[in-house]
Amino acid sequence: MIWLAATLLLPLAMLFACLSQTLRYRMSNWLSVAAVPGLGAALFAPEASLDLPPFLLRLRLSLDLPSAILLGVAALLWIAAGVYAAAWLRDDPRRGRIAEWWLLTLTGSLGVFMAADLVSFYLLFSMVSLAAYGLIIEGRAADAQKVGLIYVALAVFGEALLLMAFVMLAQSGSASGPGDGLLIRDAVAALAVSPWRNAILALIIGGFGVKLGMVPFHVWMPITYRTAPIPAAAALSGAAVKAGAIGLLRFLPLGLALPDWGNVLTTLGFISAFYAVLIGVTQTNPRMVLAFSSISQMGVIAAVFGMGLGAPNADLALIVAFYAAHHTLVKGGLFLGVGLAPLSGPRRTWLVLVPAAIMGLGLAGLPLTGGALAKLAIKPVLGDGWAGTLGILSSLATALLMTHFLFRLAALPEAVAPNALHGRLRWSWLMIAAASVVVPWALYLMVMSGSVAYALSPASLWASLWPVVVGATLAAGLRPWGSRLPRVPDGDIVMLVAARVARVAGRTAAALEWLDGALRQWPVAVLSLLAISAILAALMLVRV
Amino acid sequence: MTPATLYGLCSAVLVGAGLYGALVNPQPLRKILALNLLGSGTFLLFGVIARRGAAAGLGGDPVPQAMVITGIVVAFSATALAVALLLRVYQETGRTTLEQPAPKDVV
Amino acid sequence: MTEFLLAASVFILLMVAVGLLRVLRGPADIDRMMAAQLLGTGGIAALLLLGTATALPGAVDVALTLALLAAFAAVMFVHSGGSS
Amino acid sequence: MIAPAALLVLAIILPAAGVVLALAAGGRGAERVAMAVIAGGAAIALAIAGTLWSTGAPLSYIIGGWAPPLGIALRADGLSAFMLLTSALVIGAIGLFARATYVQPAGTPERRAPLVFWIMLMGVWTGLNAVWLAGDLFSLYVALELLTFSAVPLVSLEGKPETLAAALRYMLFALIGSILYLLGCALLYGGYGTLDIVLLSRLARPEPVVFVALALMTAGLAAKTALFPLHLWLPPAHAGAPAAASALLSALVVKGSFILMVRLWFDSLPGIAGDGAAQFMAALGSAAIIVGSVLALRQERLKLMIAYSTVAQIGYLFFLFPLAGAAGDWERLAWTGGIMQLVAHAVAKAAMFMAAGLIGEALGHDRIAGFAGLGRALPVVMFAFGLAGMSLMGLPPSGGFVAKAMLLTASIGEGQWWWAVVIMIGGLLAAGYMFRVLTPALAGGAAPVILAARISRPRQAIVLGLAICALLLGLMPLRPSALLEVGRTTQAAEVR
Amino acid sequence: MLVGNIATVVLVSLGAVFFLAGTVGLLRFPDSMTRLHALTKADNLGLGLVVLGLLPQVDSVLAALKLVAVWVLTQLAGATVTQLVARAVWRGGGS
Amino acid sequence: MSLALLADAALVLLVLGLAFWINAASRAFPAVVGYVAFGLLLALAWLRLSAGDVAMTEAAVGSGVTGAVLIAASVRLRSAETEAPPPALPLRLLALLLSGLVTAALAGLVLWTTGPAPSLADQAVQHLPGLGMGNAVTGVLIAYRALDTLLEKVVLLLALMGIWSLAKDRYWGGIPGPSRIQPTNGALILLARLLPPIGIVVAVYILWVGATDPGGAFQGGAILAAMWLLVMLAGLRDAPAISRPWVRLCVTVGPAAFIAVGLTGFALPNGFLSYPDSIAKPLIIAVESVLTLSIAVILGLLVAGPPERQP
Repeated sequence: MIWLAATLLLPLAMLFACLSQTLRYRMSNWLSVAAVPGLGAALFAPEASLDLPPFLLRLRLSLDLPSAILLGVAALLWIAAGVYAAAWLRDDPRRGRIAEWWLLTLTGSLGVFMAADLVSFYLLFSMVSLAAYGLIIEGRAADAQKVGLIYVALAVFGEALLLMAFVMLAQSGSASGPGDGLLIRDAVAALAVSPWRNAILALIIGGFGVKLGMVPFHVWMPITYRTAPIPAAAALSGAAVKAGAIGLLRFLPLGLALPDWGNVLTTLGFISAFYAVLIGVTQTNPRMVLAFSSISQMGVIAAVFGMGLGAPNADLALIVAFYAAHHTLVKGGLFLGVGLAPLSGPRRTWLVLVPAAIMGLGLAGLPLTGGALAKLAIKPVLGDGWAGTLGILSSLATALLMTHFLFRLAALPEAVAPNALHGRLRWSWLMIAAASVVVPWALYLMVMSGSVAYALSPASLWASLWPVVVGATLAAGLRPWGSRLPRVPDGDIVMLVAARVARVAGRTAAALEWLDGALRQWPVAVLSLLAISAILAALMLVRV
Repeated sequence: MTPATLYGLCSAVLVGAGLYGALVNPQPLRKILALNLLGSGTFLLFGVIARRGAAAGLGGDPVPQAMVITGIVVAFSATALAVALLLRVYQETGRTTLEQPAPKDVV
Repeated sequence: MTEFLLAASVFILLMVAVGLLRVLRGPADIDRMMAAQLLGTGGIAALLLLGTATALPGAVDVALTLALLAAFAAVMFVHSGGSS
Repeated sequence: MIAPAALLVLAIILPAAGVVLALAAGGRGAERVAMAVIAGGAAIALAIAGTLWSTGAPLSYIIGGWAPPLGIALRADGLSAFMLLTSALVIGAIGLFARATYVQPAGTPERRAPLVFWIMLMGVWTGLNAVWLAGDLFSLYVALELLTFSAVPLVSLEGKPETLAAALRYMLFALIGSILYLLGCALLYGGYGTLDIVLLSRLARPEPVVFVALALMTAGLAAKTALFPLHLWLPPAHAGAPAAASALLSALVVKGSFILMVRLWFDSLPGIAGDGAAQFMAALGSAAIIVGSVLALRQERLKLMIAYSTVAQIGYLFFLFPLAGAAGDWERLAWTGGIMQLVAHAVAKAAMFMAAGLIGEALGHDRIAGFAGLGRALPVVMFAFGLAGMSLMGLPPSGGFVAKAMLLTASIGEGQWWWAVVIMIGGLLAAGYMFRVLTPALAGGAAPVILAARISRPRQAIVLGLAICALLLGLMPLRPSALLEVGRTTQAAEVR
Repeated sequence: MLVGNIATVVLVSLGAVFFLAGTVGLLRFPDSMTRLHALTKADNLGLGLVVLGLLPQVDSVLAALKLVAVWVLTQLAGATVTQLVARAVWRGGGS
Repeated sequence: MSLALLADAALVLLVLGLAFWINAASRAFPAVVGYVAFGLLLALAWLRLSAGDVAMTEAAVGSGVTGAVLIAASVRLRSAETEAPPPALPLRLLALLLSGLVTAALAGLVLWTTGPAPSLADQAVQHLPGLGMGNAVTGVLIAYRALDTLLEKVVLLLALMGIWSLAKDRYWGGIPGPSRIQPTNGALILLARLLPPIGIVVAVYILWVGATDPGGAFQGGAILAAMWLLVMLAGLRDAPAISRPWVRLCVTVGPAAFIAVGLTGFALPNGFLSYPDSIAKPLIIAVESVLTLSIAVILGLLVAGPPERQP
């Protein structure tokens, strides 16, 4: 219990300390500490729950096994990224403010795994979504402002969908409104009989889909990960994005068999998974490649959810959490690697590329890595039908994309940094790289009660290996043509559509501005006044 | 047709005339005048109602009459303030128009 | 008697109404001012007649008030430079 | 020991006496009087709210012992208590904030702006408290005029030509509004021989005279509230006034006429208007939200943006009519939600306008395009601005979130989902215009911002404090407020 | 009483005639100066005769005094206004 | 149709004709002159509606003082006329339609309700003896609805402050009105010497008679204000600088006294703004006298306008 409280309170206390100018500028050194209680909670209190005192806003926190796994790995990543950030930001004049945004994002990011009631979930979810905005615009990119606006527009849009969904959920779940402390569990249970079930499901999938970067709501992801400072991008891509996963986990009625909705979600997921690879291979910036990989992986997670929604599976939550946990560590780690590669000089191959290859190809299911275990875990859920086939193809596609990433990583130009930095950067990088293998294995054995024999059986090994080999070979084979691939505008082709939408919106806005100007003419306003009273009187009269 | 009804109709027309004037007259001073017409019409309606409430040996209900007196005072204060504002606007800008620049056409 | 006074007041009111044409026609503002002056006097006369005819309470006091303020508008007009 | 009900009189008379005394004292005396009135007024508001909270019963006071219908009664229900507290908080903050601007140095001849400001501040407060408490529609008319007469000089306080014109336009339009309201009063008196709110609620029947009266009064009050499309006067007036005055006008003055409308629809003539009219009002509110927000999004000057945001935020209030007017399980939630929106907007908007004032002072302009890097130059002010913006966007935890969540819930619950859609779109657009300001301020510009003037810490603290209040309102539980229901259920029950 | 009534009828009728005359003058006379002349006659005599005519109808001295006061005050105002207007017309601004 | 009704009809037609003229006149000045005449006729109408108090207020304020303000303004604004064109014809037609609709609704209601209206006259009269009053309207204003009257005084003060606030900073504390070398005008000076003494007597009389007959503080105050303005217009006395202590005192003493008397009511059983039975009438007359003074000064200064000269 104390761990749960500390997970939220420690970062908030540190944020409070930032009120002091001196402490604020030193805070970047201590960011790693902020996530420690989160790790502790996952390790020592994986089943705990806590109702914060019902003083006004009543927060109810609780953990179960899947959320504890997600919380633990997220905390681990935040710790590693914190260590990395301490070095990375050492001379950055903005480190004070980055630290503030960091702590706020971290609180939301870890808290969202623990939130048990609707209101606190929404609160913490908004916290992680919107505080991330601060991290994004603090990046040094020239277009940080534009990126920040696009991010916030989509984030707020997603939240709007969610708020609507939550309000409707709350009404299904209780007779007196959202009140305080209405448990998500109870609200979702009532979904079975809710008259608005379809609307709620659509809103939930849409809302969390934005967070997960599901096509076409993914536009924000590549550009923000390109813009944010490296350690922040690592934490965002690894940990913060999982707020969407925990959202689907908590809010999808996985116990009800809803094959239609399941198919929809699975299809959407695979569309994201493949579309992102398609676009990803055209990218040259390794950060962008990683971002598209994230979109792809989140698509896979969505697809898994879809399958679970169609055919109830008691272990689904755990399986998804496991898969997502691996992705958290790998994706976060790879971003750290992108930052380290240009600084590691002649040792780049062994220090960065090899671990990155293990991690990256692990995402595709490279045998013996955590990724192989993750793929193994979702296999029964995807089944042997079309979803299973698409699952294997997605592994292949991932291998292709990650090989492309390794090439781009290797090609990054050298940069110089003071030696003192290297130790901590390297240490956190290697720590997370090791964790990406060790943690899944540990979870596989201890939590998932998987067997080593099955995991290492030749059939399993072959099943995981061939897509990786084929994908990697394809990528190597395609490399000479890489320069001839079409250039995709910054981020994605969807941006083109967005530009058109923006034009239409601009024209609408101009029309509204004209309308406002016309209505604000004196005679028109007085006429409106008279018309309003006439209409009101008429409406009252006709009723009788 | 009682006198009260007659003045009641008068007040109705005055209200309409005041509203019309306040609407179409471009000059603020004329708007102020029209508002005074509108106010007079409203007050007259109070008077008609008071007249119809004549009782207790009084020619009219004193409560609405008292309200009208309060109303006239307020209306005068409003006129004085509005006129002072208008004169100041004129002094500052040399113009008395209240219209904001008309909206540009949509391009 | 009452009828006579009423009739007289109606007559004077009508005269006033006709005199108002001068307010309408002008041509100069000073003519309008004068017409208003006549209207004031006529109004006071009509008021006194009506008040006496129908025993309206306070009619004479109202007339007194009007008489006191009769010159006020015109003085304001001249003072503001309306005649120049 | 003063009887609790006598506090109602004092709540109105104290600021009124303040106006008189400040004018008599002149010069430095005005500010001193205002400070004393602020302290006393806050204490009175707290005492009234505390009494209502502890007894759970409304208060009433009959002036001079002349009971309605002949006389006038003052009444305080939960709504009055909420509004008294809100106005005390906001006016207190504005008063403290304005002390730096409207100073009268010792031993110098009396200056215009300080004297006018302090007197008008108390004038506004007199009018507001009278609106919150008066139980008679004609007294409420006088109270409305008090508001108008003190608001207009505040708009033109700086004497710039465009603000003078804005003040004149405001004045004339508001006058039409009050006369239409008065016309309605005449009709109601003619119909029922009383203008007392409670007595009217017992007498009034759905008949043409009431319909015409209610329609005229509602339209008139809507003009004073600047409900779209009657908002012609608001943007120039609120954007042109000095910061402290804008805060006062946007946060409170427009709410006075709105609450009067609420009194009419819910207390005085309950159930008369019917659903069609209520839907119509909410439809106008929706148009206000959309058009106001889009216009806010397109403004180039910060204060105009905030002013248009007021046009939009006022729109939400009108959802009260269909949502809290319908009988059912959700009307109590809608009631609390609607009033919370009013309170949250008042607090947040006051903070925003004051923040905008400080930004304007510091930069010497308020063009949004020139805000790059402002977050570093004025961190506290921008932070306060952002916090207040959270409330406008309806993000948790903020008063705006609580209000919108309750309105949303009620609209879904009552099956009027279309209002929910508008609320959501409004939130998105609000986020749009807020982040349009925040983004360059937080991100942009490597070059340090050169400030034209230094902003004192206490003033920043006041703005921040108010913004934090807007945030703390978000800690309110998402259920009907017990205090707000004081004195309401009985009346509602009586009508049903 | 009867005498009083007859006096009233005669005097008020005469007053009315002067008002008629004043109005006709105001309308028909060609320029401001002559119109002014007509106006003052009507003013002075018309109201004066009406007041005189009403005197028999009132029952208290105070009321009678007030009636006379009304006339006196109107005369005073009328005279002044005539003066002012005439001067203005004389200066050439009027017509 | 009886003769009385004929008189009413003539009056109504005149009033309406003037109202249309006020709207239709091509320039502001004729419209304003029309408005002055309109106010005078309205006073007559009020008398016909048995509302002597209102008639007197209308005569003094609606027609007299308001007319003076408007005339002065229309003269000063002469050169700014014909600046903006009237709205387009369709807009005017729509305006005609909608304002006609309001008129029709009101007229319909007037015709529809013909019986005696609910009235508070009985109650108002019943309590008058306790106040020592004979005029029910004064009773309503000063006792039954005294809060409105009190707040209305604050409105007046705020209006005055509002007008003063329009001064330029450098003229703050200065003298209202534009400076003008006034050609000495014998007739005007004579009037300004003769009329005020009479006016003051009349004003006091009207204040006094207000207890039993039409009249009262406001009407008396308006007459006083007019007399004061006359003196100022004739150039006998300049307007006072608004920073003068006596100006501030005169302006505030009435409302202050009203509030003070109201507050002493807390000591009485009926509370705020109640009057002790035994001395109700003297107390009310005393309050009204002070109020009359304040009203006179406020009205005079409202007409005089913002300070435009240094003291």
